[in-house]
This record gives sequence, C-alpha cells and structure tokens, in this order.
Amino acid sequence: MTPLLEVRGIDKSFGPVKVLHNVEFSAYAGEVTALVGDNGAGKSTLVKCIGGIYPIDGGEIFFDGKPVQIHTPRDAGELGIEIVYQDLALCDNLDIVQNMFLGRERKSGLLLDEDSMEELAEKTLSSLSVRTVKSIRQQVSSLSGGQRQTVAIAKAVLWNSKVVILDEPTAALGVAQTAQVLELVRRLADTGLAVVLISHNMNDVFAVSDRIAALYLGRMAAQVKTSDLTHAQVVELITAGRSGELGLKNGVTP
Amino acid sequence: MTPLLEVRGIDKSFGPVKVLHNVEFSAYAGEVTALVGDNGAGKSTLVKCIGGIYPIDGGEIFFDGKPVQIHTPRDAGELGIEIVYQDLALCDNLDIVQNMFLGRERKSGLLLDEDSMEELAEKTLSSLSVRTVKSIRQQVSSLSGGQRQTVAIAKAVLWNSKVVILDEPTAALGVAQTAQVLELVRRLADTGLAVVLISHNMNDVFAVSDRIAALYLGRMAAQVKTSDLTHAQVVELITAGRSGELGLKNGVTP
Amino acid sequence: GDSGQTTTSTTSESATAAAKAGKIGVILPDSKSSARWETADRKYLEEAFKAAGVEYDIQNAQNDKTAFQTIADQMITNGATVLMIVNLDSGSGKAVIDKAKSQGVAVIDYDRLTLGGGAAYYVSFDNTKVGTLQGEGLSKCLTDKKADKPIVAYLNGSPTDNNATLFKAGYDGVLKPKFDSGDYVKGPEESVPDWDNTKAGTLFEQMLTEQPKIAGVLAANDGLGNAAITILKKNGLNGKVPVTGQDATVQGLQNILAGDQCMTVYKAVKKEADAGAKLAVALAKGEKPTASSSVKDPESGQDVPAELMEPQAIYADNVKDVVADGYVTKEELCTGDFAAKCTEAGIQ
Amino acid sequence: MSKVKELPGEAIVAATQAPSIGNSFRAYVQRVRGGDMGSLPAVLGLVVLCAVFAIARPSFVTAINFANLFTQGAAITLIAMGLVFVLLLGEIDLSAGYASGVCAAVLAVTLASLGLPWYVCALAAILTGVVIGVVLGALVAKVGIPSFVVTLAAFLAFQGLVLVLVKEGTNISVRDPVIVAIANKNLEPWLGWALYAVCVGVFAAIQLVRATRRAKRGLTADPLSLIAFRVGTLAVLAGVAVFVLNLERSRNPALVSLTGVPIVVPVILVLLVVWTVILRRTSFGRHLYAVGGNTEAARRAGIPVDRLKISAFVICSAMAAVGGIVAASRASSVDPNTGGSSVLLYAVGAAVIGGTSLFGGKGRVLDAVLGGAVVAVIENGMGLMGYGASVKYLVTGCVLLLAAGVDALARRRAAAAGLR
Amino acid sequence: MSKVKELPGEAIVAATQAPSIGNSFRAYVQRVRGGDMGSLPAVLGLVVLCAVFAIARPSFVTAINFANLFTQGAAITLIAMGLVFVLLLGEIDLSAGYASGVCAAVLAVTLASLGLPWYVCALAAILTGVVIGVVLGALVAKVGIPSFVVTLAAFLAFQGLVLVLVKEGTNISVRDPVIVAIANKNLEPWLGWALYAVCVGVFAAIQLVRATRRAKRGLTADPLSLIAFRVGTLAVLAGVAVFVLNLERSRNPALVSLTGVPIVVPVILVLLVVWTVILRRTSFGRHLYAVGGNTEAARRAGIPVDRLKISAFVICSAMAAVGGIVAASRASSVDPNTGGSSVLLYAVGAAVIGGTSLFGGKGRVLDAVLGGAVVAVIENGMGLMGYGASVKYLVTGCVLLLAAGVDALARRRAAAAGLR
Ligand SMILES: Nc1ncnc2c1ncn2[C@@H]1O[C@H](COP(=O)(O)OP(=O)(O)OP(=O)(O)O)[C@@H](O)[C@H]1O
Ligand SMILES: Nc1ncnc2c1ncn2[C@@H]1O[C@H](COP(=O)(O)OP(=O)(O)OP(=O)(O)O)[C@@H](O)[C@H]1O
Ligand SMILES: O[C@@H]1[C@@H](O)[C@H](O)OC[C@H]1O
Ligand SMILES: [Mg+2]
Ligand SMILES: [Mg+2]
Repeated sequence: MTPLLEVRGIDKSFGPVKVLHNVEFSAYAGEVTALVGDNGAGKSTLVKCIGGIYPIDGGEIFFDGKPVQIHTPRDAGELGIEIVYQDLALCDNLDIVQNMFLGRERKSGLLLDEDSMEELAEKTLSSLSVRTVKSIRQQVSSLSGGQRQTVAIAKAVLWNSKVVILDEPTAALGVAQTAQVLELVRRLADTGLAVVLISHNMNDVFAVSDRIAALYLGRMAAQVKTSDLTHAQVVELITAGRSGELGLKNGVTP
Repeated sequence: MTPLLEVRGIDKSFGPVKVLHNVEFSAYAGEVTALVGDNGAGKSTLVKCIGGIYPIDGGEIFFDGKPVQIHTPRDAGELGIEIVYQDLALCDNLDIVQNMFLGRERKSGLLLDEDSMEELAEKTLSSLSVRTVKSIRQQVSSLSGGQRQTVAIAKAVLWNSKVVILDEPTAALGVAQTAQVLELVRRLADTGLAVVLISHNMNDVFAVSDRIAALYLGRMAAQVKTSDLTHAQVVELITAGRSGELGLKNGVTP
Repeated sequence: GDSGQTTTSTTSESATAAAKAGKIGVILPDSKSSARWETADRKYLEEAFKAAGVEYDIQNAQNDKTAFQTIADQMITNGATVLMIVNLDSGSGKAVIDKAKSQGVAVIDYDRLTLGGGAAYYVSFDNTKVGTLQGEGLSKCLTDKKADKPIVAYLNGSPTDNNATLFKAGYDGVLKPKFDSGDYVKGPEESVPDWDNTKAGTLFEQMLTEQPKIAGVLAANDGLGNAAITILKKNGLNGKVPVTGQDATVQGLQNILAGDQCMTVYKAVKKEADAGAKLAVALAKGEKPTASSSVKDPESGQDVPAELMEPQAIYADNVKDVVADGYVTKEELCTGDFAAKCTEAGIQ
Repeated sequence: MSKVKELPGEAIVAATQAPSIGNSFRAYVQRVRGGDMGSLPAVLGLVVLCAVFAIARPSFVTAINFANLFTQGAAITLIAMGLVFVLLLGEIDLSAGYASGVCAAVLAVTLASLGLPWYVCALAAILTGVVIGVVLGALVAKVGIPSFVVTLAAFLAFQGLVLVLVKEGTNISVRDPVIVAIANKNLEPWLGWALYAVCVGVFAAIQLVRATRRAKRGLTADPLSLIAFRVGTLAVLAGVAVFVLNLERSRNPALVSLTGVPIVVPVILVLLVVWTVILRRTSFGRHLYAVGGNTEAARRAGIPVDRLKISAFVICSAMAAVGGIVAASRASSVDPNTGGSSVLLYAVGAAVIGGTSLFGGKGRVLDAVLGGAVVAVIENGMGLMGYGASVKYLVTGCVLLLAAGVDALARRRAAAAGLR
Repeated sequence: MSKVKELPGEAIVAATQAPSIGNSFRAYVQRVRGGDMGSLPAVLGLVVLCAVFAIARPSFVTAINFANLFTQGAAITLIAMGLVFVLLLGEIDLSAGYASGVCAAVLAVTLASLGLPWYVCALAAILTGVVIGVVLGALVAKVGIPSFVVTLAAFLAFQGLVLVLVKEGTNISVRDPVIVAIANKNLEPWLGWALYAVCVGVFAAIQLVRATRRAKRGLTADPLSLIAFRVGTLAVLAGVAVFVLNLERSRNPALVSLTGVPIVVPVILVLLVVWTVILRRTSFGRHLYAVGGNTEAARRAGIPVDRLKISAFVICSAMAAVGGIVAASRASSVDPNTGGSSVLLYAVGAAVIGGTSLFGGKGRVLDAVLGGAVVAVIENGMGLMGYGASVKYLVTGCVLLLAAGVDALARRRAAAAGLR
C-alpha cells in the first residue's frame, strides 16, 4: 500500500539551529496516524513544512506516490491537504462564518453567497457540539479558547480534502467536545481520508490511531502500528528516543 | 477556615451578552482548587475578573477575609495573586529571561541586574524539565507551543505569591512536563499557597485537587471537596449543571 | 524640462577670463510661489553667465530652508567664491551670509533683501512699487466698471515671504485712503500660506460665501488670481469682478486676454538677471563693482548698494509688450481659443 | 441581521430575539452602549460641528455653502477612499498626495500640449495612477521594503516628477469644459431628482430581495417594517439634500442661475457604492480584511497576499488619480503644489476620523466619506470665520481633536464595559 | 553573549560554543546569514552611498564636507532619536517637526524679547517640549484618541502656535553666541582628542568590568581577545574621524581658521549614550519594549502602560526641542517654517531606515543616528551633484529606495531561510 502522503529525508533549520533531521513520515488513506513527541521535538515544524508555511532545506514530499513541490499553503490546499495549526490561524476581525470559508468563499455570480455559507457553517458547527456560541456572526476575537479551537477544526473538515492534519486539536477542549472531535477523526479516516493527529494525550492516541510516529529531538524515532505498541513503549520513545529494539541508535535513524 | 481568596456574587457582561451570573468561588491556602466547566462556561472570564483584566459589573472580592478592589493587574499582583492566562501573555520581541522578570526586574542601583536574572531564570526553568530550549536568551517568538507554556508557568512561580491561578497550564505540555507541572502545583499548595487549577483533564483534576468548583453556562453549579465526588459526577456537573442533589436547580444557584 | 538641468560649464570663447574668475553659486527659493524662478530667472541667469564665460551652479531650495543652507554649504565646498541668493527668510539667509563671509565668499541678495544680513549687493525690483501698480490697477478697473462703493477682498501672498509684506504695503498705500474716504469698502482679507493655489481657492470661496457682494479682488500674484477667477467663474461672476495679479505668467496673460483678469505686473526678469549676473561676474573676477543706488536695511540701518528695476503694469492692451520683450512666446500664449484674442490684442 | 442559535432554557438571554423595528432599535442601542459605535461618533462630531458653525456664522447654513462643502471636500475624500484599501492591510501610502499631483499633471499636459479629448486624458491620468500603484505595491509586497519607506521615497520622487511635468514650476491651465465641469458645474435639477429616485429605489429593492431570500432559506431576516424604516430615512434625508441643492443659490439670479446637485456628488456616490460592494460582497474584499486582521492566517488559508497588497496600492493610486482630476478641475489648473502640502495628511486623517484603523483589518469606504466631511466642514466653517492663519491653524487642530475625542471617549466607555 | 544550555549528545549543535574572536565572528556571520542583520544594512547602505558620491564628486571626501555632514544631519537625527521612543510603542508623532519649531520659537523669543541668558532660554524651550509631550501623551494614553489623530491635530495647532510666536510671519534672529555656536562652531582640536580618549577609555572599562563580573558568576563571558578587537576597532575609526576633523578646512585659512570636531558631535554622542543606556539597561526601557511588543502582556505584568506612553511622548517632544534648538542655531533664526516641510518625514524615515519598526517593539536609538546619517549623506551628496530640483527629488527618492532595498532583500533572504 503506498502512503497517500509521504515525506522523505526532510531537513529544516532556523538560522543556526537545526530542528528536523532527515525525517521520514507517511500517512495512509483510511488510517489515523498519530504524531507524538516531546515539547519542542519538531512536530509542529514538520506539519508547517508539509503545509507550505516553512520552506524545507532538504528532502522530498510525495503525494499519492508522486513527488510534489509545496511552496505555499495554496499548493498544499490544492493537493487536498487541510491543516489545523497549533497556533490557530484565525482572523480576529472576522466572524465565525467568514473565518470558516476564508480563502474558499462561496459565490453566486461575482458576489459572495453569504446565506449558503451561513447555513453550511451552522450545520458543521452543531455537529461538533458547540453549545455556548451565541451567534455564528460573532467575531472570533470574542470566543473562548475552546470555542476558537472548535472553529478551527470545523474550518478544516468543511472541505472535501484528502489529508487532514490536526496539531493538538483537543488541547483546549472540554470532555464532551474532545469525545466529539475524536469521533470525528475516526469518522474522517473511515471515509477514506488520511488523518494525522498530533497529541500529548496517550489515551486519545491509543483510542483512535492506527499507526504511531514518534519524533525525538527532530529525528523520527519510529513509525509503528498502534497495535504493536504498548503505552509504556510510546512514552519511552517520546522521552528517550528509543525503546528496546525500537527507536534511534546513537543518534542515527534506523 | 476563611478562604484566602473569595469572590461573591460576581456578574460580568460583554455588551449585551451576560457571561457570569452571580458567581461565588473560594480558594483556600494550602489547597488546590480545581475550576472546571465546559468550553465557554466562563472560567477564563472569571480568572480575568480576579486578575484585574476585566472590570466586574457586580459582586465583591475578598482577600484573606477583607474586601479588596482589583482594578488593574497591578492591584492583583500587589495582593500576591499570580496568574497564568490561557492566552499566554508573552512579549514575542523579548527573550525568555526578559519575559520571566517582566514588570519585576532585578536591579543593581538604577540599572538592570541581567546576570542575576539570567541565573535565577535558568534555575527555575530547569526545575520544570525543559530540555529542548537552546538558550534562555532566545526570543519567545521562536519557542514551540509547549515551551511557551512552560515559560509562562515558570514566570508565575518565580515570585513569592500567595495565590497562584493556572488556566489550563498543561494543555500544550508533553507527558513528562505535565507530570512535572502537576507535581509543582501540589508542591506549591503544600508550602501554604492557595492554588487554582483550571483543566479539562479529569485525571489531572482528581490527581492533585482538594476541592472542585464547577461552572455551568456562567453560573457556579457546585463547589465541593474532591473526595466527596466521583469522576462521573463531575462530568455531569460540567455538561448538565447538576448531578443528583448537587448543582443548579432550574437555573437558580443553590 | 531642460531648464531643470543645472549646468556647470565653462564656455571656451572667454576661457582666459574664466581662468582667473571664481565660481558663482545661485540659490533660488522654490517653484511653487511663482513659476518665474525656474522658467525665467534660471534661464536668464544661465544666459548671462554663459555669455560671461564663468563657471556657475544654480540650485533651487524648494521652499525648504534646511535644504537652502545645505546647498550653500555644498556650493562653498565645491569652490564657489560668489553666492547669489533669493532667501526664504531673513534669518536663514543671514546664517548663509555669515558663513560665506567667514570663508571669504561674497554674497549678493537677489530679488529679496536679507534684513540685517549685510550682503555685499542687493538686486531687485521695487517691490513696493509692484504693490502700488496692483492697487492702481484695481482702482482703474473698478472705475472702468463704474463700481459704486465696491467691496474689495485681499488675497495676500505667503505670510512668510517678506516681499509679500512689501507688495501689501504698496497696494495698501493706494487703497487704504479710498477705504478711509468711504469710496471703497474693505472686504475680507487672507494671507495664503506658501502661496498655495489650492488653499487660495477654498479661502476665496468662503470669503465669497460670507460676503457675496465682493466686487474686486486684489490677488498678490497670477496663481492666486487664477484661483479666485476659477471660483468667480463657477458663480458666473468672472469678468464682472476685477482681479489683479503679478509676474505676467502665461496663465495670467491668458486670463487677461479672456477678460477674466484685470491686470498683472510684468517684472522684466531679464534685466534683473543681467544686473545680478554682472555684479556676480565682477565679484568673481575679484573686482569691486559699483551699484547705481542703495537701499537702507531697516533692521541694521546700513545702506546696501543696490540695483532696482522698474515693474510695469500690464492690461489687455499692452499684453503685446510682454511678448515683444521675449518673456512669453506667442506659441505658448496664443494656443487654441486664444489665437483669436491674441490677434485682437495686436500680438504678432 | 445576526443569526441566533437557540440555547437551553436556562441559558444566557440572546441579544436579538425576533427582528422588528423595536427590537432592532433596542439591539442597536445596546450595541452602541456596548461600544460597537460604528459611524456614530463621526456623525455626531459632524452634527456638533455644523451646529456650532451655524450659530457662529449664519451664512454656513445657506444653500450655496452646502453646495460648496461638497466640491471643497471632494478631492480629499476621493484620495481617502483609496487610502482605506491600503490602511486596511496595515500599510500606508505617504505618496498618495503627490501621486494625485502627478496624475493631475498628466491630465493637464495631455489636454494642453497634446490637445487630446478629455476622456483620453482622464484615462491617461488614471492609468498613470495604476502604474504607480503597481510599482509601489510590488516594492512593498515583492521586495519587502516597508511601505512607509517606499512611499516616502515615492513622495520625494513624485514631487520631482510633478516638477518635470509642469516644466519646473509653471502653472498649466485646464480649460477643457468637461473636466472643468466636474468640480464646478451642477446636474440639471430634474437629473438630481432622477438620481435620487434611482438610489432610493435600488436601495429598497436590494433590501427587499435580500430579506425574502433569507426568509426562504429559513435564516433570520429583517422584517418589512424595519426595511420600510430604513428606506424611509434614506428617502427623507436624501430628499432634503436634493431639494436644498436644487434651490437657486446664485448671487445674481438674473445674470446667471446656479442650481442643482454638484457633479462631484454622483461621482463620489458611484465610487462609494462600487467600492463598498467590492469590499463587503466580494471575496477580494473579504481577503483584504483577512490580510489586515491576520496576515499569517490569510496566507495559511491560501490567499495570495502579495497580489492582494499590489491590488490595494493600485486602487489607492488610481483613486488618488481621480482625486487629482477633481482637484485639477476645481483649480482649473495644475501647479507643482497640486497634491502637496497637507493633502496627504488630511486624507489619512479623514479615513482615521471616520473609523479606519491604521493597524489594518478595520475600515470602510464610508469612513473616508464621513471623515472627509468632517475635514471639509472644519475647513469650510473656519473659512467663514475669517480668522488669521495662526488662529485658524490652532482652532482647526483643536476642533479635529474634539471630533476625534467624542469617538475615543465613547470607545473608552465601551472598553470599560469589557468590550474592545 | 548568549547562555547556552547543554544538550544531550545527539542533540542539535549549538550556535556558539566557546566565545572567542574566531567563534564570535563565525557566530556573527551565521546570525547575519540567518537574517539577524542588526545595523548591517544601514551601515552597508552608508558605505555604498559614500563610495558612489566620492567617485562622482571628489569634493565629497574633503574635510570640510565631512564636517558639514554632521551639522547638516544633526537636527533631523536628534528628532529621530526622540521618535524612536514613540515608535517603539507602536505610536507615531506627526507633530514632532512643528513641536521642534514651537520650542525653537520659544528659545528665540525668550532670547530676543526677554533677553534672558542662553541656558534659561534653552531650558524654557526644552520645558515647552516636555509640556507638549505630557499633553500629547495624556490625550493618547488617558483619553484614548489614536496618536495619529492627536498628533495630526497638534501638527496643525503647532503650525499656528509658531505663527503666533513669530508674530504671523516675521522671523526672529538668534544672536546669542553660545546658542549660535552649537551648530556653527567646533571644539578646540585638543578637546576633540580628550573626548576621544574618554570615550575609548570608558568603553574599554565597561567591557572589561562586565566580562569579569559574568565570568565570576560562571556565566558565559566575552574573552579578552574579543574585547580587545572591539575596543581596537572603535579606537581606529574614531581616531581617524577626529584626525580628519582637526585638519584645517577653511577655504581661506588666512582669513579664518576652521578646525576641530563640530560641537553637535559630542551633543549627539552624549544623548545617544544616555538614551541607549536607558533603553537597554533600565527597567523603564525594558518596559517600553514590552509595551511595544505586546501591550496586553505588559499590562498583565503590572506595567503602568499609560504612564509609559506619556513618558515616551515627553521624551519625543523634549528631543524635538533639542532638535529645534540645534536647527535655530544652524539657521541663526526662527521663522514659521522651522520644523516644517519635510523635517518630520525625514526624521521618521531616518528611524525606519535605521531599523526601527513602525509597529512597535523593535528599535534602537542608534538606528536614528545611522538612519539620520543615511539621510544626511543623501542630501549632502545630492547637493554636490548640482542637479535641478526635479532631478534631485527623483534621484533622492530612488537612492532612499535603494538604501532601504538592501535591508529588505537581506531580510527577505532570511525569511526564506525560515526566520522572521
Ligand atoms: N521560528 C523559529 N525560530 C527558531 N527556532 C524555532 C522556531 N520555531 C520553532 N523553533 C524551535 O524548533 C523546535 C521545535 O519546535 P516545534 O514547534 O516544532 O515543537 P513541537 O514538537 O511542536 O512542540 P510542542 O509539543 O511544544 O508544540 C523548538 O525547540 C523550537 O524552539
Ligand atoms: N471579549 C468578549 N466579548 C464577548 N464575548 C466574550 C468575550 N470574551 C469571552 N466571551 C464569551 O464569554 C463566554 C465565556 O468565555 P470564557 O473564555 O470565560 O470561557 P472558558 O470557560 O474559559 O472556556 P474554555 O474552556 O473554552 O477556555 C464565551 O461564550 C465567550 O464567547
Ligand atoms: O515674483 C514674486 C516674488 O517676488 C515673490 O517673492 O514670490 C512670489 C512671486 O510671485
Ligand atoms: Mg507544537
Ligand atoms: Mg478558557
């Protein structure tokens, strides 16, 4: 089975600081791949490289087996890659509907079709059990932390994309909302999408993922089937970069 | 036992939207009080009212049994209330040390004592097991989500304050760092501080808290000893505002 | 716009004279108070210097007195031995003169006298006389129109331009007695900052709104006059309310031919330029030229040797004099509709 | 207008229940008290200013002065309208004033020297504006020089360019009757009424269509009564304005008749409507707000930020060109000062007073018109007072401060109520 | 300089290992390549400009021109230094130019009409600046009017105030020998050398003390070799400058001798050092950066944001007063134009070209000096070239653009490398 999204040998430095070393990573259609790693391991950086936010210093990206060039977020969007970033990128001066359709507004003729956007946004949001939002015409600057997170997730799943990457999507969410998002993640994968989930919560990771990839200090320590791993092994991979036979050996990728 | 920090009958509206209704809340010295509630319940708003960020529309705040007026963050700081906000307030253009000592710089004579600040910051940060920060003279704009969170926490515990309020402090943290912060929370309470912890993670809440306060749609549903509650009861309070005898009755505070 | 290019040239014919002569620097004030500086003064000065075969450098400070001083510094650095300046104000003018003197560089005041400055020479028109001609011109046109107790409005020049003060002194000298006697009525008065024509338009429009019966406008130069005429036109009053001017610009002369402007004052800049250049060239050669008259500096009380030219009033019937003098060409003046009016006015 | 989600019984009471005149009015009052002032401060400032001037100088409230107001403020307003686009992105264009001067000079030169027909010349002027905008925008977006520096450099360079075009300081007369008419002539009275009818009609139609369409989809729509109220208000206010402007205002009606809506009014109106529709109802406009609010978020949403920046500068310079044409028309001439002195600061001031933020993400084209009106009323009123230059500067500064103070204090109060 | 935390064996390689000349240089190169250009672009721009002018006009590299440069750029530089404080907060002061005019007028009036001694008058001028700053700052911080509008209003009002002070358009001569000396006289040559010795000595002492103190605490400190290199560089550059300025530069040495460091140089130097220390080494300065970087974070940290804003405006206006005094000295007079025309735009431009951000949080006083030097060199060089007004404007604009372009392109490259 060829992965839907694959990166090979990715290097990334910020000035003198090298953050990603020769990273390999794959996400398969119909599967949830969990990307785990300690704070500062480079998870968000990897995602931003895939999303065209940061240019990569070296390495290749394959989509559906074919090498692709992603230079801008637009390129990623056109391939069908949708990302919820950890530093939620919402425009505080726009309302919820406007943010959800940003960059892909519906039009009737030359003008915006506000009504149909409002309808669709409403539908998507209520499926994510948002109860306390007063109006979907509210500016996002007045939302609570969890509400912002929900809007960002809703924005990403609104499109018929092929790959959805979620960078710590449930960090700010309440109990019910978290359950809803995890369910959504599973549902997306089941409809054939490749889903990548970044999370520090091992319970969540084990609950929904098919595969786990562990980053350690900018290097990919291992990418293994979830069923082949124990909770303790993953924690070891995260904190030490290795666990028994698995993981990095003296700083060299296996 | 008089609570170290107590608020009574707090009301707060944003324009036409009423977010807090007659809220009562207490935090006791030597205890960890968990503040829970759904997304948008008003937890962060309550904290910001206590911190002097938002002016309150009605109600009173008592510190050590005496009524106090908190109009600005400065007032809160002078009382010894230290807060880690959910929307981390860090200055991106300053480095880690500068952020940690912001507003309370150490001086020798008229000039800043950079050396002693650097030393102290270093010590505090390493106690929170931050391993991947390259230099504490790094600008905070280049930190990862978890690293930012750690800096904000370190900043708050640097001072000899009497009340420490943490708004979802572990949301972005890795496994090891979360454990470290929870341990710190417990340690702070044990040294006699009143600690308030906001979290959506029930495991964490039950692991460290002595008391649980549940907000439901801007109303305080219940404030009870942790030992008197079950996991399920808390979730019920969060999502429905009531659980058996506990909680709101027809929208009226008990 | 070839005139914009400053030439630093030595003409070969009189190379021998030039060999001994120093370099002459000229600083013009701006190009928005009047078109004359760049279109007339620069041209005539260049011609005069070229003819004398001296090295020269003409620059324009564009109404920026810091730039004015910097240009003076740079001219001295570049080796100028004589400076000819049209000051922006007496203070900065004096600073330039002082600095130049301390370096052994002689300074001529051109068109505007630097009060208390102590320049070696002063070359100009009789500016009070200019104002007098304007005042007389306006009375003449009002008489022609048989105006009865006309209300006269003033659009004075820039409050920061000393010449504007002299012009006003001139026309006040003519009109004030008539106001006092009740023949005329003093209307609204404004000084136009920086001679700004756009501002002048709004200023005059509001004067007219506040005092609809304005029957004569004393505008200090052609640009301000044109601003007033535009507003009058809008109200259908052009040609009925006489307007004055100064500088005999193409626009002003066309307004006169069209009957919208009563008169302008022609200052034969060529004469002024020639006189200035003659003094400058002599100074550059190390001579001590003598001037025909002198002017008393009211601030220092000293007599400054001076050459003062005579201004001339221009009405529709003698527009041709300006063309004949070569100050304005027939081609620029008699475009389009004006061809017929030119013929009518006897311009060939 | 806003879609309300139903909340559980004990939940917070929603702001708007069912839209009706009463409820809408209550909601508006609450919004205003809550700090969402919209254009209220600018309008209030305008009313206060007018009242003061009217008392001090009765001539302020004459038909002729009312007409003057429009022509006096037109150029600044047009330039400010363009600046709104650049300000929305958090950028600035210091060169807009001189850009209008350059374009006016192009108009004057092509008219005078080349003798081309007026529309060709006007087009040339606007095209010059477009080219200027492309260059400025590219330097800002593609090369990455801060817009303050780029446009400061352009401010200097254009000053030079104007001088080159007007041959180092001459005054070029503009005598083309059509161009001169723009700022100096008026519509036939019947045309004013026709324009009025079209405006009110179209406004009513749009409101009705939108409401029925939303109702059909089951979204909250404005009720008929509210629409009728809005349309009625517009009809009355615009009607009074047209009526007054159609009064005879000549000093000498026997000699020359002076009536009708000044031609600049429909020019400004059309541009106001067009730009407002573009900003509010097209994805281009939406993207402008997004880039101004959070450039990074916009970039991540796949919005071509660079292209958008260039477009904004193009619009700004093109509107500066239009402003320049109106200025040239009003002065019937172009000189090295056209677009210079305080034109730029007044234009930026107009946008800011109207409510546009200098930090991007907030602003409307209407702001420029309202702010432009404030600036024009101050200049106009001060002109009638007949003070000397120094007093006039002083008073103008203070009045400007007062007008802005109303706004600031209102927002302050709102911030104290927790909204900002 | 930076403290490095030890990382596990396989961890990322740290940028700086042990500080030494070689390593520091390598680290610097890496930082520059990584985009942290510091003042390099401004310095580079300066070098290129000087080279071009020197080739085009040999008189550019004469001692007299070198001395002229300082006095020509002084007023703008001083005003820009003050503006840095306001810009650091993300605010702007459009009135700084005319504020300098008002203060200069106060100086001139008190000198001329009241005949007070020069130091009283200078103090009165600076006090005027302080009062202006308090008023502006209070309107911005306490009332909450955007600084653009406040200072635009002040821009107008001060223009009027200058006119009132100079009695509607006359100009007041400044004849006090001490005041006139500031911009027109020079230090005795021996005094120049004494100043030089003190500067180099103090610099060396500070560097040494800091390094030993840090070493004692076990923090990474600069090694002796690096300190020696820095002190050496300063000693050579400053030495050459003093030497050149002490050469005879009179056109007519027989008539008058002209040697020595212009008095404005120590004035600027002292203010540069004082303000730099305040910005970098006091909590007041630290708080300015914090407010500029994130006002809300600063407020939450208990920083009195309002008071800080007012202080910044006070510093800005006080420095404008100093700039006004120098301008009055240079012109030996004050008139309604003092501080007007392009003074403000040039001053803001100087700060921005030096590297100060208009959005707050980023900037140094040194930026103003470097940017001021760029502006002064452009004006000075263009003055030597002898172009006409139009060409001069055009070329000045282009040169400004080029100077800023170096900077922008460098940062662009850095952004492409992932740093911004
Ligand atoms: N713009 C930048 N400049 C310099 N260093 C950076 C920059 N962005 C990230 N880094 C560094 O790169 C490393 C990886 O950061 P990244 O955000 O990818 O971590 P992460 O795995 O997402 O961590 P977390 O779980 O805390 O979100 C961190 O050490 C961080 O300090
Ligand atoms: N400035 C504001 N203006 C208007 N509404 C606001 C504002 N700030 C918060 N709200 C609203 O108040 C409610 C409570 O917000 P708050 O941030 O206190 O929630 P929270 O309990 O902290 O939620 P979370 O767990 O998601 O952080 C939300 O519905 C939010 O939309
Ligand atoms: O010729 C006039 C000149 O003398 C004056 O100084 O400035 C304006 C001009 O019109
Ligand atoms: Mg991350
Ligand atoms: Mg919250």
